[in-house]
Amino acid sequence: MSYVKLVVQRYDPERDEKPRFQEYIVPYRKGMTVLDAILYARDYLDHSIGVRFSCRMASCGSCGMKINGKPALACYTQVSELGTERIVVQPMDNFPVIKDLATDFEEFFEKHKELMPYLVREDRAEQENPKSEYLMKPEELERILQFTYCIKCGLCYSVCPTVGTDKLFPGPQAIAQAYRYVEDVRDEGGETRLNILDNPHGIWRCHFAGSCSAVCPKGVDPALGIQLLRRYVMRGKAPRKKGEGSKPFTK
Amino acid sequence: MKQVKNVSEVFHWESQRQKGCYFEARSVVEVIKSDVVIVGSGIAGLRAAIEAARASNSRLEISIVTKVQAMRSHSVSAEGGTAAVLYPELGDSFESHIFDTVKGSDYLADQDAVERFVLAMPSEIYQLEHWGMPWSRREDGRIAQRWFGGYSYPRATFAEDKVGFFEMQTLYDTATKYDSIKFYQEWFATSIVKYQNKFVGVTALDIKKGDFAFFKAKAGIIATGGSGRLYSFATYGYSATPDGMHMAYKAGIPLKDMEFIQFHPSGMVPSGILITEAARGEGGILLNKEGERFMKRYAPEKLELASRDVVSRAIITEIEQGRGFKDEASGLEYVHLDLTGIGEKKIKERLNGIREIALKFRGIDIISEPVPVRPVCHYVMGGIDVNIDGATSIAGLWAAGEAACVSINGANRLGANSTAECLVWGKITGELAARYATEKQHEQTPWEDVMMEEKRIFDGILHGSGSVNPYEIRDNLQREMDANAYVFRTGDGLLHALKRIREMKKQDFRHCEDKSRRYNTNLKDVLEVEGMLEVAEVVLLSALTRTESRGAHARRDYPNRDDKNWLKHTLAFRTEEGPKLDYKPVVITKYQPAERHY
Amino acid sequence: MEKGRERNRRGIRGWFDPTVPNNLERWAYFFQRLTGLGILAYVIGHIGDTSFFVGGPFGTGPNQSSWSFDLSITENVVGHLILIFVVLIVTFHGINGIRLILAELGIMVGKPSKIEYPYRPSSLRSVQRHIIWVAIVLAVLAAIWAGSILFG
Amino acid sequence: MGDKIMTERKIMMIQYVTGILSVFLVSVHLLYQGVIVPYEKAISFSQVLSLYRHIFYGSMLEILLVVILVHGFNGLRIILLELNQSQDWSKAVDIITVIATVVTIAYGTRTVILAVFGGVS
Ligand SMILES: Cc1cc2nc3c(=O)[nH]c(=O)nc-3n(C[C@H](O)[C@H](O)[C@H](O)COP(=O)(O)OP(=O)(O)OC[C@H]3O[C@@H](n4cnc5c(N)ncnc54)[C@H](O)[C@@H]3O)c2cc1C
Ligand code: HEM
Ligand code: SF4
Ligand code: F3S
Ligand code: FES
Repeated sequence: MSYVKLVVQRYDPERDEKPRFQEYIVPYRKGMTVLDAILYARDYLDHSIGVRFSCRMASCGSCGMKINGKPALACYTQVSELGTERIVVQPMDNFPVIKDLATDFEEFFEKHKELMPYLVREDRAEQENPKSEYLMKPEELERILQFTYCIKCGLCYSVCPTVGTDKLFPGPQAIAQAYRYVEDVRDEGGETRLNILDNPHGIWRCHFAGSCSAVCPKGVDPALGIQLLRRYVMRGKAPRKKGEGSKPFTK
Repeated sequence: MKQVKNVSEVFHWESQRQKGCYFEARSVVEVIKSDVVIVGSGIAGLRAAIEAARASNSRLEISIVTKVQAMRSHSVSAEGGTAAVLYPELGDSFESHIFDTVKGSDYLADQDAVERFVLAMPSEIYQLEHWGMPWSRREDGRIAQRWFGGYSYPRATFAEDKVGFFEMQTLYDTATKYDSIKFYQEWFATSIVKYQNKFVGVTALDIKKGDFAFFKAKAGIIATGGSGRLYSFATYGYSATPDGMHMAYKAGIPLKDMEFIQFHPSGMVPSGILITEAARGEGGILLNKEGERFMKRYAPEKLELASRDVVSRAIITEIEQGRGFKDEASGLEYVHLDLTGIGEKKIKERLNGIREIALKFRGIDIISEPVPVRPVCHYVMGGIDVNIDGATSIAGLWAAGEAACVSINGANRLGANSTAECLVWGKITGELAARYATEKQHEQTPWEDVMMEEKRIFDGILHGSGSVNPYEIRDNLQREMDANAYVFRTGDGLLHALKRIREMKKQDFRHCEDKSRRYNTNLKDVLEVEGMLEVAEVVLLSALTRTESRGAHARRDYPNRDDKNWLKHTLAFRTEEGPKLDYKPVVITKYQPAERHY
Repeated sequence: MEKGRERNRRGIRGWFDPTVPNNLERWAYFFQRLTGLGILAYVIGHIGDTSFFVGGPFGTGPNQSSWSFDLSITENVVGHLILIFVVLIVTFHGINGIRLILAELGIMVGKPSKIEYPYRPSSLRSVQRHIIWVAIVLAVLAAIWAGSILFG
Repeated sequence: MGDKIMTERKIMMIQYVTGILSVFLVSVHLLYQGVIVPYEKAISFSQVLSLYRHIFYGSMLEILLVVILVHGFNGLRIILLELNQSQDWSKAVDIITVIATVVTIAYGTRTVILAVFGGVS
């Protein structure tokens, strides 16, 4: 393979009636990622391609898109692994398109925020002026660790069938993060989060389609987090009450 | 869109004409008013925002202007650790951390700043922990630490090998707790606006919609990170361009010590993606083509864990003497970083992230195969000149993080000290800016400056014309830097590069092919390239002028350190003709310069 | 930015998405919906149909001729095929439903662990996925059995 | 929605419980329609009548009716709720599904009652 045919879905909602596809011929080199290919086209063939990227190493979550129809990170997809000469890139579904491949995350971030993604504690004085760490055993850390890998790339959000129709559903990313905090032995805000989630457009609208976990590039397994969290919601009881979070280390 | 804007004042040309101002009567500039404006949402920017919100009891409005979505900042890439003295009872001490840092800096660090930094760090680690940071733990539930290069105690606090990522996550998530913090994501700041040397605000471009706005504020903090994308072989994300430094430079603040650029020993070939120093901290070794553990010839005591400048020079020396490997596709030469001795269990436990990276990007499983590495641009020690409080020479304006140069890093930073610095000075500047904003009133706005900036961007660039591809300029610039301002430098090479950069500056690249307003990254990139050229000029001139070798700045033609003439910080001021250099003394308290051995 | 194409939501068409790799659960999700609605439609029809046992909407008690009339409409090849189909989807929906109930209460979906690259989500590897196959196989068997009874 | 009578949690509990009950009831019902009783006989007037009038089977049919309809219409409600999120729609969906459930149950129950207590003709 000496070149790839990169087909980019172009769409500027302000100017275009509807999306169209544009093809670019990009020279191939070994180890080239789809992001590399797009950037080559952007730098040398057409400066107007709208695309979001930053870290190029799958840790910032910027570059989620549909590559040959499959949702993936562009910087994390090798051209060689696709096995096709023609690569079609499109923006993720379920996100409004800003331009071309760049999508709007407002709603996604808002939902993340609504589920209180931070430690909630009674001991405010200690929390804001720490003298030591809250104790946490390695095995307790392990219970939440995989969920902390989430890079907020939105790929899960783009494939979830419920998100596709229900705009109030928080989506896999936000709920999985809620689980990460509810399950954290240092956290005491579980009950509040459970109450937020227990509504007609809340956690129950996940039907365990599992697509979120299937596309997550970081192994977060949001579907797992959601189901485990649902157990607490069903019981109406968080694993810890106010004041029951793990205690700071003392000599 | 849900974004709530505090548009308390929409500036219109007619209202200004009544006030007797003069300018072209065609623009409408939105004014977004708040108390503190923070440019940059990396570790430093977010830490500053949270501190400002806390210090003011949420009474101040804080805007974060950031050119990427907040949590996509370059800081997410930091892997290895954050240094702090947590276990004095086990043998660590503040003294030791201070000394290691000063020694690592090749005695160019300001020692009062280092001391302040070291003392402040432990509570920063605990603070992050209390906000939810998933630090890796010891069996007894306390925070774990590991070895890092240049230290005499394992004091790199870590969370697997995704330290920066987790720190960003914790800070971002915690920042959502404060309603007084408003994020302006994908807004590209273009200039600092001042009035009689007092800070008035920053101008910025909304990349998403193409609008231009003036962020008026009483206090400002520049936390725009490093400028590693001056090089193409870099560990940095593509967003790490020196915009913030350039803004400050244009506003009359000098850039300090810009010749000192850190080359990390282990950038994976060919992408430049970082293999963290923790890989060596956990027991990884460097081998040349002959299978020799060559570090024993360069740093007999610390071996692979000598400071980064030392290890990088060793690798390049090996390569130059023909004991390196060659990557056919990219033409890059390298040595092997061999992690196979660490063992599968420990790798999976502590180096999971880089295992993933090596597997995915290079098809190498570090459990059983060595990784090809070579020195890679990784950090800029220099930056916006600030004092020990992070204050710039403009009243009401601070700078923090990699963009600033308080100078705890001197001529060479130790690993794990940078995320730490971002935290400490994020907090300090956040608090000071909040206090300042509480006491002061808004300054008068020099509208001409704002309008000129608007004109420069829209008339000059968006609607401008030109024949040279700005991306080509960027690539050429990076090529010059890669070739001539790398691990070893020579006067000739630096001079050549400087000339080339000055030629490029004159070239006709300031234009956009993409004339649309929405998500016009073309426009943003041209603005970035402009800044890169000017900052690269500073780097090259500072390096050319410093006729000694110190820390990361290794001159072939001046191989020795020269404390008599060069134990001082470089300052570069902007003039019409290019940078004008000046110098200022290093603060030395306890530790007299001595020769370094590792 | 909330209107029309710009919004880019997948809508009902997104229920069915065969493109997501390694995602049998997505198929199960789609068919659970479809079969649920199908059964509901059948049940409503069935309630109408059985009311002829008591003479239809205006009947007053068990009525032999009304019932015969009803059977004369439902007892034919098409009616039997419908019945077989209903057995098929009820069996699938029921067994898959049990799987969902358990999974949605956190049972059989695996548990969080220290994950390793390449990532293979535990929820998509655990027992629950096998039950989808069980549901499919049993549904087919049940349908065959029903067929043998109705046509045999 | 401050005027919620039921939390979604309870509604889903009902959905699950009715689901599980349906498995048993539907199985028994199907078994009696062709396995325990041969199909031809099962649909005969006399057999149907005797089953309706069998105290356990008759009440089972009534329970099955309620259980399935509550489950089925709640399932429909779930699907409809996901299609549109305006307050009006939600309210309308809630009301309509409840009414539909009640009406269908009432109609089915009428069949059961008439079959058990009505005069045979
Ligand atoms: C691969 C890698 C690994 C590292 N590992 C470690 C480590 O293990 N330990 C350690 O201590 N350090 C490490 N470092 C260094 C450390 O990560 C950085 O120095 C630090 O993260 C810098 O943070 P910051 O907050 O200053 O800026 P950044 O995180 O770089 O953030 C810059 C911010 O400024 C914004 N910005 C820039 N320009 C503009 C503009 N014009 N307008 C608006 N916003 C703008 C960006 O959007 C971004 O939000 C590592 C660095 C790299 C490259
Ligand atoms: C046989 C035993 C049954 C079991 C174990 C069962 C179980 C379930 C479960 C667990 C769900 C929820 C799925 C989810 O949360 O996504 C569900 C949904 C549904 N069920 Fe059943 N069910 C059964 C029978 C029926 C019957 C007889 C009907 C028809 C009247 C029916 C109609 C529905 C409908 C319409 C849905 C909604 C589908 C959706 O939300 O995707 N079910 N069922
Ligand atoms: S859960 Fe996975 S797919 Fe979803 S946003 Fe996080 S990293 Fe991306
Ligand atoms: S794809 Fe959606 S339906 Fe649930 S399991 Fe994942 S959130
Ligand atoms: S560019 Fe950061 S995830 Fe792809």
